[in-house]
Amino acid sequence: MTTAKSIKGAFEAMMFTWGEPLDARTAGDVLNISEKEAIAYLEELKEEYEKEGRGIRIRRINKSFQFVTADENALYIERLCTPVRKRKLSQSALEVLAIVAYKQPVTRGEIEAVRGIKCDRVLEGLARKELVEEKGRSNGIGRPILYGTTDTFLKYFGFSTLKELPDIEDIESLIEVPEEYEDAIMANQISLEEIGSEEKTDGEATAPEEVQPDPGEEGAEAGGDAEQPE
Amino acid sequence: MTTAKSIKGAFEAMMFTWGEPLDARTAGDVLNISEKEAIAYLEELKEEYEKEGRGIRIRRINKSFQFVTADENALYIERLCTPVRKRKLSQSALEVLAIVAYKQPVTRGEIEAVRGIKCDRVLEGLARKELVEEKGRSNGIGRPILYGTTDTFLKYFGFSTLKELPDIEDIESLIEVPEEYEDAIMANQISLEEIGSEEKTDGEATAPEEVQPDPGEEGAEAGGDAEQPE
Amino acid sequence: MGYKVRLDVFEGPFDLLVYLIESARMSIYDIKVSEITSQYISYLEEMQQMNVAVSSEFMVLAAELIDIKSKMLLPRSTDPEANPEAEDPRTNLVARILEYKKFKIASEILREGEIANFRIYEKPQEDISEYTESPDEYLKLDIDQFVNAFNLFLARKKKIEEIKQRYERIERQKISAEHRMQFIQDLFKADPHKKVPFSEIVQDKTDRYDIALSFSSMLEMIKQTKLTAEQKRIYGEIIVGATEHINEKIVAESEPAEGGE
Repeated sequence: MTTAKSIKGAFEAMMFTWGEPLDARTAGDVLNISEKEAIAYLEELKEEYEKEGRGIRIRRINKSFQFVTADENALYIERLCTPVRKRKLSQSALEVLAIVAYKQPVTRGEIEAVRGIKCDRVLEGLARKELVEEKGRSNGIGRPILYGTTDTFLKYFGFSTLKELPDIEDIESLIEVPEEYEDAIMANQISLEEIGSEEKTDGEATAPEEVQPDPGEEGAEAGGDAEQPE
Repeated sequence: MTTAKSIKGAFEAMMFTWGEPLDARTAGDVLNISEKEAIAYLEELKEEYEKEGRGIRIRRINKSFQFVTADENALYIERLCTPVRKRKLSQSALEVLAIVAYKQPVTRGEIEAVRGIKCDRVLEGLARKELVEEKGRSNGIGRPILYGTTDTFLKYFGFSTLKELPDIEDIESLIEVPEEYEDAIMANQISLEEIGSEEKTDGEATAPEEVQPDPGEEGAEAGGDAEQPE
Repeated sequence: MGYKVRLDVFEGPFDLLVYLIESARMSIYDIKVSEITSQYISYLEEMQQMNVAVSSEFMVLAAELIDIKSKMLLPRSTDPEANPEAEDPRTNLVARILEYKKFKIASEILREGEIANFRIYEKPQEDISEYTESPDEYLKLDIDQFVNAFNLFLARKKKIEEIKQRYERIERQKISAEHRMQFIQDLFKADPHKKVPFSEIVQDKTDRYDIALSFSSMLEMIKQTKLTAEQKRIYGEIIVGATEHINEKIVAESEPAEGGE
């Protein structure tokens, strides 16, 4: 057990058996190699599977690695075994999550200031789903809890690290265009509005708390009853 | 979805999520190909995994196929999955281990002479944990077993040889408790005036086990230490 | 405009406001406050008529809009003193709307990721019960612990040695106390009336054993009424004197000496 091939083979077997994301340090310990070395081997493996276009791939979440199916095979898997229906997060949950993701560590008060509405129950729900967690306490008055996102959050949205979140400054510049481009903004807003209103009338109008999946969207035929398996 | 690559990819993903042996006919149905074709593709896949020496392989059972881990990785999977329960050695086990470590090869009788207490069961436990082992027999009466430490013992401390243990000379000289050491303590602790202090003698007479009364002090009481709690 | 949308689909007052602004094809940077305020309020009223609970946050924003609307009616720029920070009464509102929109867009990006990720499947963990049922007993041992344990043992061993030595010394003392008493007796031979500080009785002041031996010998002689001793203050020097019995024969140890003093 010293060749790169046999180390990678051991990691494949371990990831396969483990099912859940396998921590590189834990995996490395088994083979008496450092976390850093383990990550290097696992990254190599990940690339191999991608390059060979295999039906299964390796997903990285921070320093953990997991075998998953390639997304192009979703249809066949669904045909084969009607997997557990996935339920989308509600719009309010997503908004709170977006604020937590970009502003973390952030207090509930700060989130509520952005949204103009209370969000204690939404935060509770996100914490229960392990998408957010307490990251400590602010030094402000009352020492409010600071929230941040979890590894489950990364996994849920398909990010390997928080660095993969789309740059929020781009979003900002997209909105804050100087006066002379106002017409362009307006045009942009019209299209946004159209998408938004369609979504609202079709999808969200009937879903009070948890949002019903939009028809026609992948994995959404599912409907909204089954709990998201996590 | 017509290339061999994509069909094989679909089969990989299906086998992966299915878990149980996947029937070639069922798999073929999903892709609208015959059982025979499905078997051919699955066999090809199976060979690929073997040829590439992957850590996971495909096992065929009649006309069903299943992902399994490669035999050579059994040990790593066992290491990964076996939960670790950390245990500590008891004080007596540590003592016996220390005596064995520094005085080896040593008989049980010699250990007991140093500790003034029986240690057959402690030795047994250490042997079971592979920290000490029999190193032969003494030439003494009854030819008692000689004990020594094992490689496992060294491994625990990350030593390559016994020489790396903290200096044995210091420790051995301490066992003898030289008189001058004792006198130095006494000189520090007593002053002429204290002798006359009744309080002092009273205090020491009831001193707990840890604080041993000094011999000189005791002598002052002229045999009064008969009831001294020990 | 027909708002055939229920209030509860809006994620909050900003969500509704943004919806109204965009529906009216208005620029966020130039909100027609009067128009949007009346739309916003009539929307809330409509909801109340339909017996939909309107949360207080929606009302707070309504009040803010009315406030801005009224400020808009005042001649601006002519009176910068009144509100020097935000010359345009809408400035703060616009900033908040933009901040909200930013995260609204971010949430849409997250939604895309969520949906894309629904296409990826995991597998459950293999059955590893055969391993989990027999946990490895890993010994937690480090060299410091080992050495500490050994030192503890050594300390105890030393204690035992001390006890042994003490008993040996008590034995020795029984012999030498006689000599020490003889020595004290000799001190008073020339002058039985002199006073001797205890420290003079001690021959080797650095030896604690000698100090203790002298002390016990003195006590013994007091007991045998050969000596008197007085101490003026606690911890003070003990002054020893002789009695008329000083020259009587030395007895190694008087019988009822068991309990010490």
